[in-house]
Amino acid sequence: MTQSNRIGRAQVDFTKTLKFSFDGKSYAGHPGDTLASALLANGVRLMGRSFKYHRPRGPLSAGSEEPNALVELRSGARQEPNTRATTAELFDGLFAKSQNRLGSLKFDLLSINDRFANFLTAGFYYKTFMWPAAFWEKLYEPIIRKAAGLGSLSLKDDPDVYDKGFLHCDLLIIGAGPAGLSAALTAGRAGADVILADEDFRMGGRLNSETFAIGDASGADWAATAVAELASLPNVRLMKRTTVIGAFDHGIYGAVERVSDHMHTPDAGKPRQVLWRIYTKHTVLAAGAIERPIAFENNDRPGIMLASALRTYANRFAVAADRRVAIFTNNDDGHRTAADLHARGVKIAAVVDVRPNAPSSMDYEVLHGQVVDTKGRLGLTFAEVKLADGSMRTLDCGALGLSGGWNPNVHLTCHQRGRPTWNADLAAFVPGADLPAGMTVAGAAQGDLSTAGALSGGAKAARQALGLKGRMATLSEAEDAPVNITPFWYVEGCSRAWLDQQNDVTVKDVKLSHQEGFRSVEHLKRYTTLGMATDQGKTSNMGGLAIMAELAGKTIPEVGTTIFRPPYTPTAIGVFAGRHREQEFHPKRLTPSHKWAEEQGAVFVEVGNWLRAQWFPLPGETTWRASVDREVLATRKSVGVCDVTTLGKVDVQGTDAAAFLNKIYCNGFAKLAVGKTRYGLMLREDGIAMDDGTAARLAEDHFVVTTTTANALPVYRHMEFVRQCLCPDMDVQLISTTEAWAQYAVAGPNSRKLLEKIVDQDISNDAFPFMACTNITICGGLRARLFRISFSGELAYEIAVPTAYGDALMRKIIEVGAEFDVTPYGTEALGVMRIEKGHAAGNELNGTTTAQNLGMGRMISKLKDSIGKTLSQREGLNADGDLRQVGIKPVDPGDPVPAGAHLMNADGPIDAAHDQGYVTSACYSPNLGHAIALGFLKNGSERLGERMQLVSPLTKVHVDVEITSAHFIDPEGERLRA
Amino acid sequence: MIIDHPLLGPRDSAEFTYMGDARLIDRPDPDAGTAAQDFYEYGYLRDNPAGWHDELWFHEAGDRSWLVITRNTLTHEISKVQLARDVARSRGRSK
Amino acid sequence: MRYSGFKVIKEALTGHKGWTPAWRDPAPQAHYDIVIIGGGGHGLATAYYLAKQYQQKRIAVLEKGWIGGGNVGRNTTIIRSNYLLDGNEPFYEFSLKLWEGLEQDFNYNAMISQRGILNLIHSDAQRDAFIRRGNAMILNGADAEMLTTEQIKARYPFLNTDDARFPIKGGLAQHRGGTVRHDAVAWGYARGADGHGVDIIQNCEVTGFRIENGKCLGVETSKGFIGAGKVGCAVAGSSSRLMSKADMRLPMESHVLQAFVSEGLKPVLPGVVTFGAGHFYCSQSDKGGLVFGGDLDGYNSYAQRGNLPVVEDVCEGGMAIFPAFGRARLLRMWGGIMDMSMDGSPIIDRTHIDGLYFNGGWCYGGFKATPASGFCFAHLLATDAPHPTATAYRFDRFEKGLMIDEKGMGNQPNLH
Amino acid sequence: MHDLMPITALGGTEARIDAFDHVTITENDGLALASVAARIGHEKPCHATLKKLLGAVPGPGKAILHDPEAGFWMGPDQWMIGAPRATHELLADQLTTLFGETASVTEQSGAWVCFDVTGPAMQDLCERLCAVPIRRMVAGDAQRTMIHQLGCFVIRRQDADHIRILGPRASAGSLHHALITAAHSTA
Repeated sequence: MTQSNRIGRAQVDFTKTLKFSFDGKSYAGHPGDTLASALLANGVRLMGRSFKYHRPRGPLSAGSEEPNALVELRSGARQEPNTRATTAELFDGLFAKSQNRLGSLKFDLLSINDRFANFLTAGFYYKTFMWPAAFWEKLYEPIIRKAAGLGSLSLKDDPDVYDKGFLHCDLLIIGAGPAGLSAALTAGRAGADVILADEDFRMGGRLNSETFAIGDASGADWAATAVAELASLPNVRLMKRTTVIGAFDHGIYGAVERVSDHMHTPDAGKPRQVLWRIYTKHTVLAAGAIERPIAFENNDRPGIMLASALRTYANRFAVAADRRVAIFTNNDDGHRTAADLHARGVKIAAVVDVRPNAPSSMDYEVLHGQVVDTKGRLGLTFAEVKLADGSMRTLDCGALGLSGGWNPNVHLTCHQRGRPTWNADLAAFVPGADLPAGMTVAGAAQGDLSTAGALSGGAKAARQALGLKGRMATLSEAEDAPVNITPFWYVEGCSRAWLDQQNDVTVKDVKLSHQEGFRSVEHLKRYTTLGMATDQGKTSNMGGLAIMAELAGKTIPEVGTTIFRPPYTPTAIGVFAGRHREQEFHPKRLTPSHKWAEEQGAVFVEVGNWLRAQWFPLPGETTWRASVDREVLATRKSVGVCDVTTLGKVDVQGTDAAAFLNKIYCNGFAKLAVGKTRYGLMLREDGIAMDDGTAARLAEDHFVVTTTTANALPVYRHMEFVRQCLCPDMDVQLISTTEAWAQYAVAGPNSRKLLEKIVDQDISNDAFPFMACTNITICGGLRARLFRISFSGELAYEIAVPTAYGDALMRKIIEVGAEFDVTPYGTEALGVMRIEKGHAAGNELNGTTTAQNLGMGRMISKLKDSIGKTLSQREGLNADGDLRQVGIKPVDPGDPVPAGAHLMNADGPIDAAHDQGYVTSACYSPNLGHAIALGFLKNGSERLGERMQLVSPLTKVHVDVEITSAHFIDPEGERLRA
Repeated sequence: MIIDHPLLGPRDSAEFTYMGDARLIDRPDPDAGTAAQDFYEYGYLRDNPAGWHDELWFHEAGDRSWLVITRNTLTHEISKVQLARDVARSRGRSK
Repeated sequence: MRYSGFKVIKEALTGHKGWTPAWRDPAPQAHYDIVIIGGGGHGLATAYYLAKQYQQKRIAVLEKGWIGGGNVGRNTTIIRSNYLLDGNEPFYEFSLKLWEGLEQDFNYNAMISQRGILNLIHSDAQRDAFIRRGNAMILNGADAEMLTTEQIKARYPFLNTDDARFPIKGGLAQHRGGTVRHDAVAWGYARGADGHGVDIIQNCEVTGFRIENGKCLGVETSKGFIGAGKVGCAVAGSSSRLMSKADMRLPMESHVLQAFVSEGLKPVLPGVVTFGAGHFYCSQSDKGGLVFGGDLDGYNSYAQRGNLPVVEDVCEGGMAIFPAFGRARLLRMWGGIMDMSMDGSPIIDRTHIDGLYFNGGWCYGGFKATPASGFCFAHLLATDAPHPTATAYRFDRFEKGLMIDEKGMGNQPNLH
Repeated sequence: MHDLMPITALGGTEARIDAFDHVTITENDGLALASVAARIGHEKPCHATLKKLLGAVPGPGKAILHDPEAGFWMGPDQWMIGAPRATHELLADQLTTLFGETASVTEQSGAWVCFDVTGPAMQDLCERLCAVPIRRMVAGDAQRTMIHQLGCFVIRRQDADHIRILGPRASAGSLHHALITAAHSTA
């Protein structure tokens, strides 16, 4: 098909031709076209189907407020549903499909819904589909879901990348129309840091769509010149294709720059879109205004659009929506459209004006009356006009322009719950008083609808925002037509007259909503779905409000308006995520021995953001259990080594360091000798166990505190809270050293022998007994720290060196440990050994357990105050029969004792009411040859030896178990002290 | 939101971690006869005003200062930002 | 008027002239036996069950704005009973059972859709915790099933199981969980309550309580004094503001929780999916929008709007498990005021003031609780004794150390 | 002398360099670091020693680019001191001696990965990484902020085209990845 509807020249580049396809048919367009303008140029008016009735639909607008012309853009993994043809920039090879249809766009089988419109009125579904109950999920809902929705996702992973960025400026200007450009020139020339953002791919706003001049240049040329000057200013950042989506607190704005959407595919390494977080002191909102339609019977046919859109297609894109055009208006602006189209040789069937005092014209017929109905199955063919004298006229036209007046784009002024106010002269809502801090509004967005008004308003706003003094530069002469409008919302007696064209909300639905008592604006919106379509009611809300006001006998401001919420236009979920998706969702933390562990073929596990070696499989080991059992046995038999760097470490120094630890730990630290380490239990102020670890006293005024891996951050935060907020005068300084030191546990009967080959000093049992700690050197001079602490229950040490040397130390340990068959072990073996030893860990310290539950009640020192002490004494936390940590083993050694299973009395009923406790941690003990577990049991300490049922209905486990001490191995702790 | 850090100037609130009512600075005397009741109220009861609220924020991704911020919970407007350590001292906290 | 398929057809053929208002718009009377403050889901449900279940008379619901305008109209519509603790699970299971018969009960289609909820598991420790939870659910008579990664992949083939930062190691499913058309819940209860004679009074703000020697005699409102035998407060995020008028300080903070909906899309998500390693959960509405959310913004707020960092955080979680959602567009974001309690669990109890009763502290679990909350509050108001499934929701549990802390986060509301 | 060979934060035996037309990203493995925190009641002498060491006391958000020791402000009464590792392997010990009882000194050499970002597009790259107002920062400004969810220090070394980024060492790989992808997307 040729571009039969091209008329004259405009801002498209006819020297280049772009091929594209829509619903399998190929067409030609030009750079500067949108998909909609190019389709109209090719005589295509039908572009979509409505949501509910599947009525044929063409573009209503030429911008981002478009409710109708939504398509699936691109194909394969890049398929993008609900894309507005009116903003989709044309590129060579563009591929688009129509959506929300069953069959072809021309013969959509679901248009049958339109026949049943009487049944599918507002809220009909609340009143039926209830019988029989089961049928909702089984029958009704699946049908509804399938019919509902608009476009479809490819369900393939989005192949494009998204970026984020951060910008700072003195003045953010939103919208590059006459007001925005004028503001930018004023601020830019004054040397302020300015960002000018516009959602369009060509700056200039309405100036690109109008024919009138500014000074002696055309509006479009004036805009181009202004943009060129701004581009030359180093302090001005021009951001086209950038939509400011939200006004957030304290001058933070979200903006999405469409970097690559106008290309077939993004360049290598380049993002599709960037989410900018803009920090600004002041903002000028110059977002313009949106024309509104008029409601009358069958006002939704392809070819019926906003008059200003007709003008945009003609003046900017050199496209006539059709060769025969009629206009229906209640204000002078509609006549401007007729004049512009006439000038481009389009036949004006007539301008229908509701006003008795409508201006007349030499060039076309002006009728005083109303359009009352239209014809044309897939596109407008005739418009029925009722004249003021009651006679009827039929207009032969393929396009009908509606001009119901203009709504200022107050959207962003409402993002912080500001309420717009009513302006009777414009018959529209304008920005209210409660704007986001730092925001001024200018131009049409403020209700200043003339070009001259926009130019001066923009300049004034910029001067006001920046506090510029001196007299204002003189502005070029521009159109300054007064607004002359008679409010007119809908044609009397119409019923199937569309307000929300996408959601198929008609005047009839609003009336029904009122009839059924849904009379507040929010009820109206929610009951009829008016304004809840992808255009967020930009072209539909006002009509609904006006009708509701009339029905309720109120004024429109009395009825009020709904709140506009971010984003300004629908925004890809991908761009909000930026790079943080899939593997990059969170950063990774690698331990100092990671590289070495990889070489050993270790299997890694996520712990928080850390990757830790879970076990080290050897050739021939077919199951993880085989590896873990070997690691455990080898460690307990000779010696094993494990990277424990991930444990949080906090350096605590100062003359009050000991007093400080006394405050944060429930047990005492004041008397801990230098060179000694002590286990510490930290409570939250509510008396619940928060974390545990060790504190090593390296000097009178210097401790090293360790935390669990998971709690490193919250514990550090808590320590700073106590230091700064509770004990501000304590001489204590804190700093995290978690990553400064590579720390390895060396455990097993031969651990001392192994370390003696590395450390440069005597670590015999006498010289360096259990719980000793010291600064040492190793391998002939490298500074290191040695702690004699044990998680495994064996003779064990933890040795730390500066992180950079961690890799070398691990290799050294393996090298010198060869003669003892030193075995690297991972977190699984670590877990097995601590369960065998009965040490509590994350599964036990689950945020609800007390020191009492853990059997550590006596640790809470009575001699001093500590965080959590007082509230830990509440009766509910000290009741008889409370949970106590116990050991659990199966009666039949072959049985499992799964974590998460619940304990029930032997022969007792199995239900929640008789729940006795639960298993927190479980494993297979290669030393004992059967499964073992730790758990919490009511009155547990009194029930050792008792037989119970262990049930996990979820995983179909039901076994007999025996309650034992939590210390399965070496309960006296002889090995530790060996 | 933007928090005007008394030492560092305007910073994005995303760098901070929130804890809540600044009364958490006023930890009761554990030796008072009413300690049990005092700590219950301290730990659990809040004014939770709709309006101006003194609250604790921790500059987690910044200088690790705890701040007392006076913020309006209806509008999010911030009228005052102080170092919590100074506030604590001014309220008589010491060691 | 009773709604039925027949009625719909009849009206369709006769121009819908016969539809009457879903509820009356009465002027307040001078005195009621029971006044419920708060025309949200919980308040309206309370009135409905007071009238229908407990045959109470002369009941009014006072709403400062338009009914259903609070959290019942701004949540992510999920229902479930997958709780861990004894204090909670029986209550939420009771609620789920009430949901299952609700539409027939109040003759309104709230589109209750039990399409299932799935909690993804990413670590062994998480699996242990979910097994304990699943067992607690089953032991309390609820349904729960452990799904393997393969079973999950079969249902959600586009779920990122290959290149995930936090690999999916299975999931805990509750097939009876699902979603509900949230506004319809408020409207259904309102219409049902109205049908049983309850006065629903909108645009009537309570400005104070009239309390004389320890007894509450009624409420001062923007429409004058309204006397009451008993006053029940169910105002969610506004609880602290309201109860301060009775000189009460609550174990509660009000926080903003944002929620999000995408443009309409053809069906992709059959059920509700929650991402255990990030802050993201998602379902798809019957209209086709992806409805999703995540964490609180984290600071006290009554503003009913949030900020950008949480929006990004939530979408990052979404893209971590559903990279296919990247090209779906976020259509609208909004915020609700959550009455975050000190242990993450609610309060349904008498106050120390005679005749004044309280229902609140729902955190962001309020919607799913609506029927049981209304039922149990009605039970308390009618009988002065707690309903058997709500005995743990007492004011004094914090003083006594009997917290119901599902998350184990302690007395820090924004972490629950 | 010991025979333990250190590796770089990115796990190499030598520092990594990624050169693009518009920026160069260099892993700086040559830094010894230690934090210094003034003891309560000893602020004055501590400041005096800092002044002696650096020529001035870095105020909030500031760094002193002094040679061989440089330093920047970390928090109230707390600073990070850096020096070439070749000459200052035992920086923390040296500082402990220097400050005596007036300050708490903690070795930090192993805790950080350091990247030098240089080149004409340094500012564009920085804008994709973090919220610091890079175009308003001058040489000697030092801000702690979030990059790729990681708490990092961003130090402007030169007005023209050089920032130094200190990030948590365990996440060196993730941080490096973020820098490289930002470099590609600003190319």
